[in-house]
Amino acid sequence: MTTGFGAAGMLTPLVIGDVLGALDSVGVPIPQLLQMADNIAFIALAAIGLTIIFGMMGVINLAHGEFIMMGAYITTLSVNVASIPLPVAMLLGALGTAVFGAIVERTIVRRLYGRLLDSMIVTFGLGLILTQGTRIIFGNSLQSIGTPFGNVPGYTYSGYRVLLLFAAIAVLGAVYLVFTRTEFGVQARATIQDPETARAMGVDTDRMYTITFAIGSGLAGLTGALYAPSATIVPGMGQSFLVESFVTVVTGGSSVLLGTALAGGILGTINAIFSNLYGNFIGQIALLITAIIVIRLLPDGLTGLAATIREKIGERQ
Amino acid sequence: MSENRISRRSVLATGAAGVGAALAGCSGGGGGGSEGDTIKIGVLEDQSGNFSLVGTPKWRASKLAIEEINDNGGIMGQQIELFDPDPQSDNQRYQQLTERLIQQEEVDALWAGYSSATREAIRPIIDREDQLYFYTTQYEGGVADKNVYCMGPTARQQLGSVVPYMIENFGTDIYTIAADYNFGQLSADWVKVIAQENGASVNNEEFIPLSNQSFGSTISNIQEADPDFVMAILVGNNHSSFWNQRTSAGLEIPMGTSTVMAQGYQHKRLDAPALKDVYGGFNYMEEIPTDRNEDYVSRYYDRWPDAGYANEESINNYFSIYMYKKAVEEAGTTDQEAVKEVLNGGMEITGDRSPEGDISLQGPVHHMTHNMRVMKCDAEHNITVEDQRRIPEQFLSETVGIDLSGPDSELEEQFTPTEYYDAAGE
Amino acid sequence: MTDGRLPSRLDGIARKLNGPNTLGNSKAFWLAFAVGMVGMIAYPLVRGSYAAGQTSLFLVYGLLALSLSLIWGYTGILSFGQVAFFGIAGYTYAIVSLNLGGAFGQTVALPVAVGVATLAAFVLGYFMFYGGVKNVYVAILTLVVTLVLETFMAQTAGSEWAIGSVQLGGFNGIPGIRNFALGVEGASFSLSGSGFYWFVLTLLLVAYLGSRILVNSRFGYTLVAIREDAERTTMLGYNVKRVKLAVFTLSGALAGLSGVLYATWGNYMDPSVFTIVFATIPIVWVTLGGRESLLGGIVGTIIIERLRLWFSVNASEFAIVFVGVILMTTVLLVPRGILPGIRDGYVFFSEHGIRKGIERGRGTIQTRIQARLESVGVGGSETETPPSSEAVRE
Amino acid sequence: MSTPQGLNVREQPAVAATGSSRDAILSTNGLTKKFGGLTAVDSVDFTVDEGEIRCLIGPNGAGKSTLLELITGQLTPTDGDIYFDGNELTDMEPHRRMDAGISIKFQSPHIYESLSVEQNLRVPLQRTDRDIEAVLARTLDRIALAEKADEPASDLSHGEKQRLEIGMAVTLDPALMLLDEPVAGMSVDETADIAELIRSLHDDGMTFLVVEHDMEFVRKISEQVTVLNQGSVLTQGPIEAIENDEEVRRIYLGENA
Repeated sequence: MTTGFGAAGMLTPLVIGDVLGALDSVGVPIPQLLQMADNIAFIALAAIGLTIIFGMMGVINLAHGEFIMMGAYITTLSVNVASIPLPVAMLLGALGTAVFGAIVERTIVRRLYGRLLDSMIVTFGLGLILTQGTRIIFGNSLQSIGTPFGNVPGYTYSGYRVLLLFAAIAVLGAVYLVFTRTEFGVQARATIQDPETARAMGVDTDRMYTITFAIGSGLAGLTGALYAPSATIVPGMGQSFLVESFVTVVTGGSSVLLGTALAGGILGTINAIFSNLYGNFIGQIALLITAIIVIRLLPDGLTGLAATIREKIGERQ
Repeated sequence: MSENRISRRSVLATGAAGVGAALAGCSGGGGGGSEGDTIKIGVLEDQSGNFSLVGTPKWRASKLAIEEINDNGGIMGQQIELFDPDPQSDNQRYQQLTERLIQQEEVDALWAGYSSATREAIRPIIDREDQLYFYTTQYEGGVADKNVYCMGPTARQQLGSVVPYMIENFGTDIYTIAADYNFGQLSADWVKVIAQENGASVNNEEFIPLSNQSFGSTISNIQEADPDFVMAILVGNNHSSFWNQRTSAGLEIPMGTSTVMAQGYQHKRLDAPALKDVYGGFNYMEEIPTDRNEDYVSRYYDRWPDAGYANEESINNYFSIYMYKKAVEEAGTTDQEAVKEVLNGGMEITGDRSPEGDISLQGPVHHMTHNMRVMKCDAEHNITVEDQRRIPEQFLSETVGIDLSGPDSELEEQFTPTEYYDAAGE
Repeated sequence: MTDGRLPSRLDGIARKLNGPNTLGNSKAFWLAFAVGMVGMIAYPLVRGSYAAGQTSLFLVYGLLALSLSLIWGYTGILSFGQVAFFGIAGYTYAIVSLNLGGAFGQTVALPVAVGVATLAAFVLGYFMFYGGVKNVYVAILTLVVTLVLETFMAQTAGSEWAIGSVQLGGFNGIPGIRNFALGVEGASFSLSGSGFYWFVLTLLLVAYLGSRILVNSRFGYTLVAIREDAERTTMLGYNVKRVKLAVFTLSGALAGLSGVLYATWGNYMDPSVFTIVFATIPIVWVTLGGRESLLGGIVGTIIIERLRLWFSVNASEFAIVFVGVILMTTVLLVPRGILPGIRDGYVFFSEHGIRKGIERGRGTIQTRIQARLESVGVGGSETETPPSSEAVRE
Repeated sequence: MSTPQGLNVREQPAVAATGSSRDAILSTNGLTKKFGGLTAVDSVDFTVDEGEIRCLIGPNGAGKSTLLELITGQLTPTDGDIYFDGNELTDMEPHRRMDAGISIKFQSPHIYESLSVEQNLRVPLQRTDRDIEAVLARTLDRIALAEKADEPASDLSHGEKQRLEIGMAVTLDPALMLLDEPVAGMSVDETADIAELIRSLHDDGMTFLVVEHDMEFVRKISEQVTVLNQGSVLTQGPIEAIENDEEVRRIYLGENA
């Protein structure tokens, strides 16, 4: 499955290779840089779907990991069974999960707005059903699809993993545009801020919730789709995204986009640095400890810190 | 095709067992207990949860063996009654179910658990009840327990086959990456011990948390160190990501393993050439090209057409159930102490009962002498046997010097190499 | 429950046990409770030592659920960290008792282990509540702390990770913990099977009645006030942070006690007690049983654990699916939990009489179904509005 | 501004001149609060005299609620100090300020919905050493909820909830009572009830600081008014003077001067 992305896709690693070569010649530690990019992408992508659903709707979706798994499964099955080209299969993965998310919102989550903790339990139950249901239907694992692109020329680093950083940036950018520049985005935010008024102004608030939940789910599915070529496709695969995504949500704070981007950047960097220096275990502990410290020092998360910094700058002017 | 036949047969067998039980119940009156009308076997293998990928084949092979035995008249004319609840890869559940199978179902023999953690979780219960227990996973080694029979090869046996082969063929500079838990750490110790015995050295060692699934830094570290070969003792679903990542990163150093392919059949699940040039030290893979094995594999897939693989551990369940049958027949009773007595005297497992080839039980240490093979995976994910030797359990029998059939008959311990080798635990 | 015939001291105790903060205060409740207790006490005699041994695990879990009811149901602080204190106490008990050895060692280990868990809860609670961490962030912070413990304990396999003569054992945990014993050398008694069951049952009963007295006391009102409106309560002069810390610490101690009993039950302690699944399960027990009822959590625990065991024996691979379905349907259909549901039903029928009650119930169900049907239709329906994250975090 | 003298004995209401420090029970000194780039309260010097009912008015966003939250300690000031009854409050924790004699009724009803009316009142009372049953009976009577004492608070009407919350706040017998828009969303009758309640408490010697929009209501209860605009004190004085102040009319009442 290396041809699915076409010529442009094939060129990307080459371009990256050139850029890295230039950086290397001025003394930038390339392997560490690549590792950092990889970690940041992983954390941001793991969290984005969860952040939207939590930040916009106040629902903690404990089935988030299973939504990611669903995206990966749809993608992998599309490639393996229906021989659909990988990029299309990935889109299918995201769309399929979004549709599933919309159904879940309509039938289940809808009844639990304002009952944050109940929604956690119901989605936990849903997660159990999805994991085990997948196991019963598709068995203990799927044949994985190969990772496209090969390595970054000159470095032992998967070109595809590097590409994921660009995917993460693209996803964050798209989310930003959708929620700030489209009519849907404006209506959705109005609904979230003041549902009564929004309804009075003719916004179909029910629809807004459904679509927002579907977008969050779809992005979780997209994350699964993007990682499908480089991960092991098993029913429990979502679990490995869960910790990072939760940590990111609380570290990031209330602002969906800024929070995810900041938290992903900081946590990914810290994780990469400590992993490189002291091994993966310390890297993971450092990630969790950072999250604890951030929550302790900044109860409003990094978003709160950003506001404070703006305040400071404001004072100086 | 043959699935029908088998299932009809198994239905008949179950029916026969039921009728037999009912008749015996009439004539025997009360009775119960271990000298009942059927022989009760408990099999706790994970059909869901983290270990289901490797646990399900074990459950299937156990069921296959039991159905075959029942179809051929059972053990001493008694049918085997199977108790096989799903412990869901959950150690608390294992503890509950172990108690239940021992105390409520009063099983005559118990097979249970994939991970060492599970074994350690239920071992206190096993020892409290003096329950005959078979542990069939390949494992770190060193368990010397009067009630526990370890059917899988130990790390020393697995690594003892593959590490010397790798040193001979590729060189003496070794880089070990291992899962960061008991099994991985002890296996890494064994790599060091065996390397030293063969004039090589482990110059880099890296432990990977089980939750880790991103191997970027590991791969660049390996590339930087540029060893002659890597020993990759990776475990679990997350670690399976290593192979794709290694391939797409273009890391082409030969790798040895004792954990990949034979258990989680990564060479079947991952797209070729992810496992190219991986050499494993195993007692079994379903690709072993012997008539005996091919016959077994066809029986296995006839019974379980949806099965993904017949893994290394599953074969250990299969032969050990037959071994138990033989021991009961020799003892003439299912009385657990009498069966243990027979097993402690050692036993040869031959013919169809042991698809990996003839093997033998080392009675005094409750471990097996296995046919250890070095199996190579090529770029198309074809498996070939590169080397084959019978390797006995040596750590308990030679280094520590245990005799569970004699002076150490009350032992309930696990020994580790750190106490016996300077090279370990450095 | 003001029965004039009771001796005055008993009456005083009864008054302390009863109050608007607990669900069952009627004579009927206490009668049912007494009958239930007699049944529980007699259980090992009827079903034998093995069944008692299995059930005692549920009772041990019941203590854990009780600790969560106090902190979550009554004070409104959702903690995933109860299993952390549970695990810390279990590990501490293993380390201390195995190092000291003997019955005396075990006797000493019990208070030490509970003490360490209590201290851990105090430190974490101080860190959070005096640091302004609130609401859902408390939930996630406690979860993260629990996961840190899992990650840490899982990698302690090496021989360098030993405290005294006890290896921490990493992923494989610490085996060989003895059955519970109290006393000193030569004058001790060890508890297993039925004995252990009665011991745990007694502890659970004492903890339950103690918690009842607590929540019906002035302190209990303060807890409920904090749950309902922490800001209002602060502005009535209460030191909310301190009260939260006190309850969190107390519930940590209860969870710790549960952890010690757990370690002696399975003779084993491993990092799986710190996993996300085990951290979520107590929340499930308490939700299903009824979080605003102390007994609810305990009853929920016993029901769910029995079901889980039953399913894994009888439904093999479908077990987990069934558990998921039960969780979802209970939360959707009996949102307040089983015990409050029963209470509501009891009150409803005793107010309206059986026949009339059934008729009314049918009416309610019909209108609900109608509403459901409408809500499935396009638009027009009113749903509850989700609070924005601002509202969630106050 | 000088530091106020300690005045522990509450006297009969005395209509004091604005800015007089002798009778001030509460005063702020250069009090400032910024949110991000926005300055909500801008160096406010402001006093409430012992025994008065002072109303705080101003357009939306003038900083009235922020000022109250600074006084209760829900917010920490960016700059400036607050003095109450002779003590500096600025760094005191919120619950200690309540012990010191401040009490507040929030804008939207903050009551304990799942408790009964009586239990709601017991929550503040149980930590005082007052004669609980007597105070309880008197308060229930005063807020006209004696008949509903055993009903769950969630069943009360909006106006009743507002009265209940005032009742809860006054059981502590505060020296200074803060009310944040106590009649928002109330009917005419309910508004009259609240005005009556405030006046009767005032007759017992309680000092009030009331944030209010409803000028009708302000006229009913107040003697002294402070006008806040864009975070600063615009002007203050007796109600009649304020109502005739042209700048106030222009800014606050939206009339063209």
